[in-house]
Amino acid sequence: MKKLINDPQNVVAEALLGIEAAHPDLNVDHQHKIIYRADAPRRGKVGIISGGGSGHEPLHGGFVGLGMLDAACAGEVFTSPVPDQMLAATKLVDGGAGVLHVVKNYTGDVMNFEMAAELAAAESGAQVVSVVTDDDVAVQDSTWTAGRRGVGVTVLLEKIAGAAAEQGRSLEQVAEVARQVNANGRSMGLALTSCTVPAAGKPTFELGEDEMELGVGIHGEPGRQRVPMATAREIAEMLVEPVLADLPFTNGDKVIAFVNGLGGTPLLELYVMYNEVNRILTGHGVQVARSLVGSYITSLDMAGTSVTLLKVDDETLSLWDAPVKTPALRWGI
Amino acid sequence: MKKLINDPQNVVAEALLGIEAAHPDLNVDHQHKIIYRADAPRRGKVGIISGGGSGHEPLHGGFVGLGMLDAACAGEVFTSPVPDQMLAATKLVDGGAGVLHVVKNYTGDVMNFEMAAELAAAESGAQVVSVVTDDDVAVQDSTWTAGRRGVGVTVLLEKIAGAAAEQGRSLEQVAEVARQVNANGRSMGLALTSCTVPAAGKPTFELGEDEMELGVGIHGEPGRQRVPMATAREIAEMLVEPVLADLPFTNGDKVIAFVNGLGGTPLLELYVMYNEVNRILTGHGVQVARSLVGSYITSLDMAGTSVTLLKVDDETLSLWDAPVKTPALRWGI
Amino acid sequence: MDDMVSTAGLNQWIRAFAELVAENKDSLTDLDAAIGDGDHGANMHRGLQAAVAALDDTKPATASTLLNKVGMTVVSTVGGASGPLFGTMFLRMGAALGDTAEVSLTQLATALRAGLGGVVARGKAEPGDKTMYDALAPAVDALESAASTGVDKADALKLALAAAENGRDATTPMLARKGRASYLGERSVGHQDPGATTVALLMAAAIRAPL
Amino acid sequence: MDDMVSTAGLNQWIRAFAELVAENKDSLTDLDAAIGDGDHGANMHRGLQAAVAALDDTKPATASTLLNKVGMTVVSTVGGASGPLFGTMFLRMGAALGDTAEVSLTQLATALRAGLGGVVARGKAEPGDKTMYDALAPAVDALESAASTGVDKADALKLALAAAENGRDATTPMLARKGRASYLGERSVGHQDPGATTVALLMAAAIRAPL
Ligand SMILES: Nc1ncnc2c1ncn2[C@@H]1O[C@H](COP(=O)(O)OP(=O)(O)O)[C@@H](O)[C@H]1O
Ligand SMILES: Nc1ncnc2c1ncn2[C@@H]1O[C@H](COP(=O)(O)OP(=O)(O)O)[C@@H](O)[C@H]1O
Ligand SMILES: [Mg+2]
Ligand SMILES: [Mg+2]
Ligand SMILES: [Mg+2]
Ligand SMILES: [Mg+2]
Repeated sequence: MKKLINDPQNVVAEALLGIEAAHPDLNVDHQHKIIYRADAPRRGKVGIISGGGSGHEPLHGGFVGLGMLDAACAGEVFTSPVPDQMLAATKLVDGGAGVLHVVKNYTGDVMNFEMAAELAAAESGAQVVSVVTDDDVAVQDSTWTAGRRGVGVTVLLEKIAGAAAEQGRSLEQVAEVARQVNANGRSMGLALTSCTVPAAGKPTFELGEDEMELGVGIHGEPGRQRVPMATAREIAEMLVEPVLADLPFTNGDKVIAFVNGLGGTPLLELYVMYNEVNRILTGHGVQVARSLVGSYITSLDMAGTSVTLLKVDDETLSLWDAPVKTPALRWGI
Repeated sequence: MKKLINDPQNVVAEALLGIEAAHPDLNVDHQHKIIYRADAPRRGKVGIISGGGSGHEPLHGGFVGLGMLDAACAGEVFTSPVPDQMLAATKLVDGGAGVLHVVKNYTGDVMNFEMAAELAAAESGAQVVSVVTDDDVAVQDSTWTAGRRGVGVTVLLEKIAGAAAEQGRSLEQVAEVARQVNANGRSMGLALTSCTVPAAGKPTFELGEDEMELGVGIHGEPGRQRVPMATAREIAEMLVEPVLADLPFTNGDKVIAFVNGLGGTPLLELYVMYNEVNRILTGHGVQVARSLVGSYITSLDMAGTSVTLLKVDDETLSLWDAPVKTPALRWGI
Repeated sequence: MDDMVSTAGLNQWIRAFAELVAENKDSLTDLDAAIGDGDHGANMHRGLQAAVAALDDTKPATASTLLNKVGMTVVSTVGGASGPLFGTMFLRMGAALGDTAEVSLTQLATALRAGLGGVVARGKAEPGDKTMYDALAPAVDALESAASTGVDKADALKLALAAAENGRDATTPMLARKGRASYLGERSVGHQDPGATTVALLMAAAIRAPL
Repeated sequence: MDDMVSTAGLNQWIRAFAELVAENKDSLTDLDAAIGDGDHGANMHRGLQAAVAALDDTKPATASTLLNKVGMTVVSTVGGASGPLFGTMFLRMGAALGDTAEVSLTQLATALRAGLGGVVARGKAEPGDKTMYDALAPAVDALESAASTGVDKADALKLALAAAENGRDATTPMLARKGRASYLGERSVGHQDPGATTVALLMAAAIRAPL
């Protein structure tokens, strides 16, 4: 394992020190491993927090700031944070208008956030609403499973709900915007290589020189199937077609198209992918209203990509376009 | 080789299609492989172009836009563009106030840009001034070599000179700002793994599981020495100390500190690095006025990092802080 | 009386559980690597080390304060799925017991039943979903019936352990329907559930303590 | 007259050069991989394929238009260090020759001398820097002295080739002071320079053509 780290046990704590030093607009609560807006709580504004296991940077800490998250809780690598963290974050950002919890659909995350919400209600009286993202079409959605995983849509949701909160909307309104984003978004990912968890010291899974894992999760969870190495064009088909079919997205739909890198994939390749994705969408009569190309929800050093499509209306687009000022997404300010 | 590409020969052309599709503010001249501002030429503004071999994305194409570059010429992977490209770009962005060429110090880049400048003078009468970046302290700077390589400072220079041009300064003034940035900046890089050039299909160099290449160039050029794998703290010392000693940077200096990822290194690790870099600088009494943490000048899929320090005064800082609107760097607008 | 469990005994139980998890940390992680994300051993170990440290610090004097402290600590240090699940289990056990210095076998069975209820409330597991439920539910059943039929403490705990181990083994052929393993669908079949394995260790700890 | 070189002959020379580079593409690249960035073979091949295509298209009728076309094409398609260097060499040769359909051996030597001057003007190489200069300069010297002493064309070209090959071989022990190889410092010693190797191919092509 070759990583720019000191001690595998301290990666998250040390990265938080780095984030704190690099971003004067952000504060860090090192005890609770929380990154939060230096100006929190914002009186009268709905607070938005998220969190999850670390290793997906810039998600979530890189999305803290004006127009997006108020705080992010960092768990150990690939391990959900504990309720104390979300409770502390909730208190930090509660400006009296309530707090939205953005939770990716993993059993651990859901339960820990749930306990935090219960504690918040009991302890601080903060009003909390949780919205769970579950956009990964690689997982069969049935009552017989833990349900779909929350992946790329989480990034888009945090931006769009963040803009709604910044406008002064109520907790229920912001939560409804968030639910709509999750309902209208779908994703699928593909790995060219495994990631290596620092504490494990070796790759999570083995993948031959001629194989790819289609439908991989952002923790290196197995996907739909292992397929032979293919071209960007073929990979784009494998990812976009199931995503389109699932919602379904149809001729005339407007979307935000998000081509994401999984951490070890350079931008050059993501643009080659984006060209293919865009071509396929155009072929289906799906209109790309906005795009996002880059590594925003990653899986440590995994090489690979995911494609997220979000069906949007003008209202959602104007929330997407609203100013945002975070380490990883910034415009309009 | 596992890459998200179609044909190794077409990577650059296809990535340009992706960039064009993803960024409505940018135009692409596919014949000349030029990315340029959709609103070019800007009457009365000094135009700034740069370019070089591809594989360093977002450099340079991701820095085209308001407040930074007017155009970027994309060569084949790791191969300098040809004079025709820089000539065409010069003509595209010449708004009557002259054009600055930002050239990284590699023999090929320098000569091709030089020919382009000669052709521009002859053909279009555009006034051209070239500024060469050569900030890599890993290379001995002597009259007996091609001189130091241009690396991380190039990113900072394009931003700062871009702001000066946006203010309406003259060509000579903008060039002087650029020269000052190069004179006050130093960098050094380190590779944990080799990169793989698509056309070559195999890693450029071999590095053992316990080895790192200290002082590596952004094309996988060999560095100062091959050293045993070390911690982030030790690596930060190996990079920062030679950089500090070279200018030299001294107690009381204000700097922009730039911790860069080489393409295959995740952000989590870069923040761990930044924490160490910041600690060392603080120990030397060097004050970090601004920071930049991310993968901005890369070497395809190479895992590793580079550290760039730029000594700044308030004037330079205000140019750094000025609005910029490009795919890879954006603030204030 | 012989069939009573003192607070000191409960304290020993948690310590023995922490020991057994420490001893089996790597094999728990291997089980989780096969059908999950390979952190179950590390997760439980982190939480139980913290729980033991908390007991050292606070020396709880009653059954309920002791189990509450353990539950709180597990919730606050484990994360993932097992943190809320095992944490809630201990918290509900504590709540069921009240402020007494010792509890009867029947009360202990009742407390474990409440703990099981907490696990279900939290995780919505049903029998056969291939989770910790599948080891815990039979153990609770066994302990309850032993207590109600007057079996003595040592034998009752052996019956509970045997039931937990049977339940644990029965998870192997199951198809996972909860937690991370459910993403694997058919491919989860043939692997023993890590959480159920930890439940068997909890029952083994009651004998090792001894309770 | 026998010692004159026709435009058709120059045309053949460039084609033979392109052939030789194509045949040696991989070994040129290997030489460059050892002390540079491993693209010299691909660079020159790309440029010379384009030059041949340009000659097919435009069928230049004079020595100067032909060499100009080759120079322009090399500059416009190669990139890197060798594009401007070889391109400028051909451009300066063209400029030196003027609008004639055939040139004497002396004129050819003068043109190559001008080409060498272009390489130096562009790249500032000095003797012993371990570059293409170290093969080209001795070849020009040899051709000039052969032409001035009245050696016939075929023998003069053989002398030029031998000088180029000696110059090429002499680059092996040199320490690079120009181009990418200079980053290697001491480690550049013991490797043959790729650009010098290409110059030897250019001279060999004059014989293969034949000029
Ligand atoms: N919904 C659930 N109900 C009951 N137990 C569950 C549930 N989901 C997961 N588990 C248990 O949790 C165990 C996994 O715990 P652990 O690996 O620590 O957490 P994570 O899955 O978050 O990494 C599984 O083996 C299973 O026994
Ligand atoms: N300054 C220079 N003057 C003369 N020749 C040079 C100079 N720099 C490099 N060369 C020649 O160019 C060759 C390398 O060309 P090439 O690999 O195509 O370009 P690059 O170095 O840009 O990849 C070297 O082998 C050397 O002969
Ligand atoms: Mg986990
Ligand atoms: Mg090159
Ligand atoms: Mg697990
Ligand atoms: Mg080369």
